[in-house]
Amino acid sequence: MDRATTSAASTPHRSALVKRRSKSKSHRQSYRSCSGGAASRIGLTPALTARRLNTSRKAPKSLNITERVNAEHLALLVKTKWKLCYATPLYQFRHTMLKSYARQLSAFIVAEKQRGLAVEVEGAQNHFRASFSVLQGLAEADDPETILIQIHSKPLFSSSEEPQRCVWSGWLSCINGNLDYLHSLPQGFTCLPLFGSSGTEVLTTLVKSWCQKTFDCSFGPLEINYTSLQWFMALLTNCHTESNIQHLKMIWSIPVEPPLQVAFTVSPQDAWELWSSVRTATRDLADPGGCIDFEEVERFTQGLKSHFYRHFRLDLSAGSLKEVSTALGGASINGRVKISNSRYMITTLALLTECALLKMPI
Amino acid sequence: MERASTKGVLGHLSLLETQMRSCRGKHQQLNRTEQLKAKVEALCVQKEQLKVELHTLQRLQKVRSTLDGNGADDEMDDDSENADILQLMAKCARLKDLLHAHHLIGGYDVVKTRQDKGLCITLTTAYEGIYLDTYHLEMDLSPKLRISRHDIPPFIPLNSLVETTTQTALRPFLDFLSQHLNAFTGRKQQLKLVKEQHKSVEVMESNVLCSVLVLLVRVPERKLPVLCILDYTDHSRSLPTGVKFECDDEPPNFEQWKKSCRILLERPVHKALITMKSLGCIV
Amino acid sequence: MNDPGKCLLKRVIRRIPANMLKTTLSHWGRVSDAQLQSVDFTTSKWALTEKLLNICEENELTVKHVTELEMIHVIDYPNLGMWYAFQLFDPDDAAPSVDMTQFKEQFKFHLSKLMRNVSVKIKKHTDEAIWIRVAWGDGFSRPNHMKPTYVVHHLQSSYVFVTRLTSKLKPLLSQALVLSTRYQGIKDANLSGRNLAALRNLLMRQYQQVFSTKFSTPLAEKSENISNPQIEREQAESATKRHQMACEAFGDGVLPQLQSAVYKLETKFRDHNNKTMTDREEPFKCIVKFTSTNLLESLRHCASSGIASTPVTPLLSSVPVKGRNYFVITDNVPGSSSQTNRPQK
Amino acid sequence: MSLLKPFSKLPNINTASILLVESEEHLQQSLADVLVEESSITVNVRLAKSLPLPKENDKDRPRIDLVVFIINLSSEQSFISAEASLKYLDPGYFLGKVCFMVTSARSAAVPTERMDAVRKLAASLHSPLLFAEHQTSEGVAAAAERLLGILKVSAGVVPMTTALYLSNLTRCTLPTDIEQPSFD
Repeated sequence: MDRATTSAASTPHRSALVKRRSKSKSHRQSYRSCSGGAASRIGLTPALTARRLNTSRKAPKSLNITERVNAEHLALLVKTKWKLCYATPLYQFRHTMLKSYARQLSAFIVAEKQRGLAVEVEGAQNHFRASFSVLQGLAEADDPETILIQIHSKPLFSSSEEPQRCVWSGWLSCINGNLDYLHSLPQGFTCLPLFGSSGTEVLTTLVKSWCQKTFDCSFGPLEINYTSLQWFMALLTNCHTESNIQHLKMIWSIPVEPPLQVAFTVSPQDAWELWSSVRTATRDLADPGGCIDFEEVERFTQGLKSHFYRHFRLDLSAGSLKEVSTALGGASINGRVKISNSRYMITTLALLTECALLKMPI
Repeated sequence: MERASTKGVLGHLSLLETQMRSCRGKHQQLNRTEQLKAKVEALCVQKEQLKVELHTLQRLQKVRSTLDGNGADDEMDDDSENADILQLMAKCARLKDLLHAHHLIGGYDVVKTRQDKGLCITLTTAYEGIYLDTYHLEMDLSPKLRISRHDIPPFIPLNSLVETTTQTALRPFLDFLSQHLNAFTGRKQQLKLVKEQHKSVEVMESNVLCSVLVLLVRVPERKLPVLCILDYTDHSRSLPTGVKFECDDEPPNFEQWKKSCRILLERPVHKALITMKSLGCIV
Repeated sequence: MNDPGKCLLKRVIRRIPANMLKTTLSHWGRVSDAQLQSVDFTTSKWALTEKLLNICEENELTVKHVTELEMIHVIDYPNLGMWYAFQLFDPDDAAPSVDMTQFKEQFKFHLSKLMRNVSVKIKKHTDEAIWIRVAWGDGFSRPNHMKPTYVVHHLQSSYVFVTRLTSKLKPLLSQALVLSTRYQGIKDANLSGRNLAALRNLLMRQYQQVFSTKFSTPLAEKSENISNPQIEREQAESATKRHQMACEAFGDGVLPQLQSAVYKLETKFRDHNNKTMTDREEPFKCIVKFTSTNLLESLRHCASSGIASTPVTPLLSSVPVKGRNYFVITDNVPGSSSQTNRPQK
Repeated sequence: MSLLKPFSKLPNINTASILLVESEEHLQQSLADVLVEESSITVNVRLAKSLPLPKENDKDRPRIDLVVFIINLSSEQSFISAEASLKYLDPGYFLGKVCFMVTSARSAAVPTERMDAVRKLAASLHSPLLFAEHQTSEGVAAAAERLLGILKVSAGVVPMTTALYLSNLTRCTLPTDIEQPSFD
């Protein structure tokens, strides 16, 4: 699928953007033909294979989104620990048909239950009701709105008037996703790459298989690798001036027999001072909103590792970073995330959206 | 090696590879003669080294004899420059023999460690000719003599021992410590032997330091139970310092108890019990 | 039997593994052999508990007897929570001659003086260890047998191991222990873990330490034995040296099972390519916690595999040497050795 | 500085020797056990944690025909120590007698930047980059098979081809757009 042909058909009002891109594309084609490298023979479409995590990004501004996002949704987002997956673009997804999706999902779950699939959640639950709603106020410029899916149910023998409890919640979102990629999607596809879920594994797989059937998309686990974890550390420490991170905790695992785990917790003020000491002199520290680039993040981690090495003569880079956490939130390598302060919700979700987009098949 | 799980081209390819590898695995016989030639060469080199060593040892023996018998050492002046090396080697050999002697009489061994910055002392303990536990003590020489690591149980008061003996005098400290450890091992061994050899005597109480021992013995008349309490207040000896007997009603004949006390004070407890049984003090 | 006795018995029966129940009950001795035969040990725990409750009613057993049963079980399965080590220091001259009966009377006397209704049970185990079970009752209520404190002490050794002691009751227990063992004081030995035997072996040095002796027995060579002449390890010599130093620092063979070590670091930040931080006055405060199923073996493997450089830094090697797994490291002591070092090296 | 030279010694007949450099010292042992079972030529395997190699066994070390750097991507130190060892190799080795083997490349926890760094290093040295799966015996056998192929060529027992020629075919190349700034 040569990308050049389809992008021309994108919506007209972005024509200015299209002209700029086509010029750079021709340049790339010429360069590729002369190098005749093995790459072209193996048919790698160069533009997308080279996608890497941004090497520099805006510092998180503390956006007070409490009035943009409805309080109850925000409370749910803040207090829960989410398990992340990536989702490929959804086909024929309409923000307007949420009601019917809710009905379809509820029917699907009940049908699966009839087929004897073990669906009990803390005791037998008979009656499931799924609900779809739009999570307003998170999306940036061109992002599609975030969708919140919740499943409510009532225990089997409970009396009728007892309220239904929410046993599972999940969301599909895209927070300032990469414009090139969003625009390169053909018609009818909505890109909500980041899928967070919290609840029993059975219900998660049910929701996923329903989405796969209905929107012809596929899901996969989203791990957060070492570079993203380092970004998390730097971004969260950078917020200390505005809201106290109380501690910066890193969990490393060292590959020895029996496996050794090192929990390295730094006091907030010291972590922040180390972070501001590694910021390159050109940045004026007064404006925390300035741009952060990855060298500074690496110097920050290197500083922490050398402090550790000075005491224990043990090089942490022989092991791997498993988890990073502060009072404002944390992330772990197996894709579990907790954002405990709404002010940095946007930045965190933006970073995670970027990680998810990296997983998009070409 | 059939594996159903691999589908597709790659799985098939690696299947073919493993079959091809297993069929050509015959072992090739290493060339026998080459091996033997190498062995012969190694042996010659070793013979050479042994000859040189023998020669130096003989010279050393001669120097040792002159050094010990401080006989006339005129015949040594012909090759004077390695005379002093041989002197040094002789002194060193003598010191080594001394250390070996210490090891033999159950004293202790001293070994240099950590590029001569540390000393490791091995204290062997024995009782009645049987070697029992060995304890180790690693000491740092640089800045000042300090115990850096040891495996001596905490109820042996190592620190008070260090303070009582002066810092510099290592030997008295080691003698004192070796005495303490040997006494402790002796008491522990005696307790073990009592439990093994004297089924009729019941050990009511003892402690980790084996400094208190309470035995329940039976007097021949009417199998009267008597509590025998041995105190080892002097922890550097394996014989009790005090013996007490407790009995519900009054002891039948006072004379016999005094004799038993004396026996228990002078002889190790498992031997003392044997004599007391033979004298009929206890059953 | 009153209610506390019943629910204590239920809990103890539930905890004792089914295959061990028969032996533990016979070891308890409060239930006659005939009654033991009449119990069918293959039924469910619930049925067993009911049957044993009736037997105890028959034998008019009180809650005191049930505590004996719990004690027998706890001595066999001591690892039911975190054990903390304390150290008695400055023995007075009568300390070496304290014997079991003296200690028992003194401890009960002093503890009941400090707190009115408290139930104490003291038992001597075969390995010379004294086990004390204390059920605390506050001012008015009867002792609560469901939350007992267990204390293990070897007479004449200066170490005491305690589990399930609330900080409120700690001063009372410490006071009673100090007075009954005739020491001047007691303090936290900065050693804690889930495995009682491991703490005891570490402090009593009953594990295989490695010293360079004259007739040094060859250390258990690492797993791979290069039988094949065609494979040659270039740096074999430095590998064995690393292995030797690792074993000298942490010990050889199976090591006492510590689960964690915690270091509170309050030292200045020093890094040659970060001048601003190095010139900073205040210390760089952080807490490092190592956790593993067997911490000492993990650290030994770090050193022998070269992940941790050898010779091993005193911070890590002082876990086995000083028998501690909690350190506060500051700069004022040269070589950043621990600030709260104990008098006994 | 003791440089390891590719042609400093005479090769012995029908033997090839390979040096496996791995800081974790984990995969190299299982690879060695498989390599020595090769029957068509006698294979000497030398194992090392890093370079330089100790001088004392210089004299009884056979001529090394192929140096393999094994890098475990899940640990940063593995790449750093391999890179640091390169300067102890005589430039003569970089004519097809060096190859890189990477393990746990598929684990998602590995940052893509580390993979790029290894690929750039291998491409800049014109040496092949092999991927190995070190946890299963089939993976190790397959990796050993690939190494054996390159070893035979660099030991000169394969007629009509030389190490340099083979390395031209198998050397690692960078996708052209890897240099471009990513995303916006």
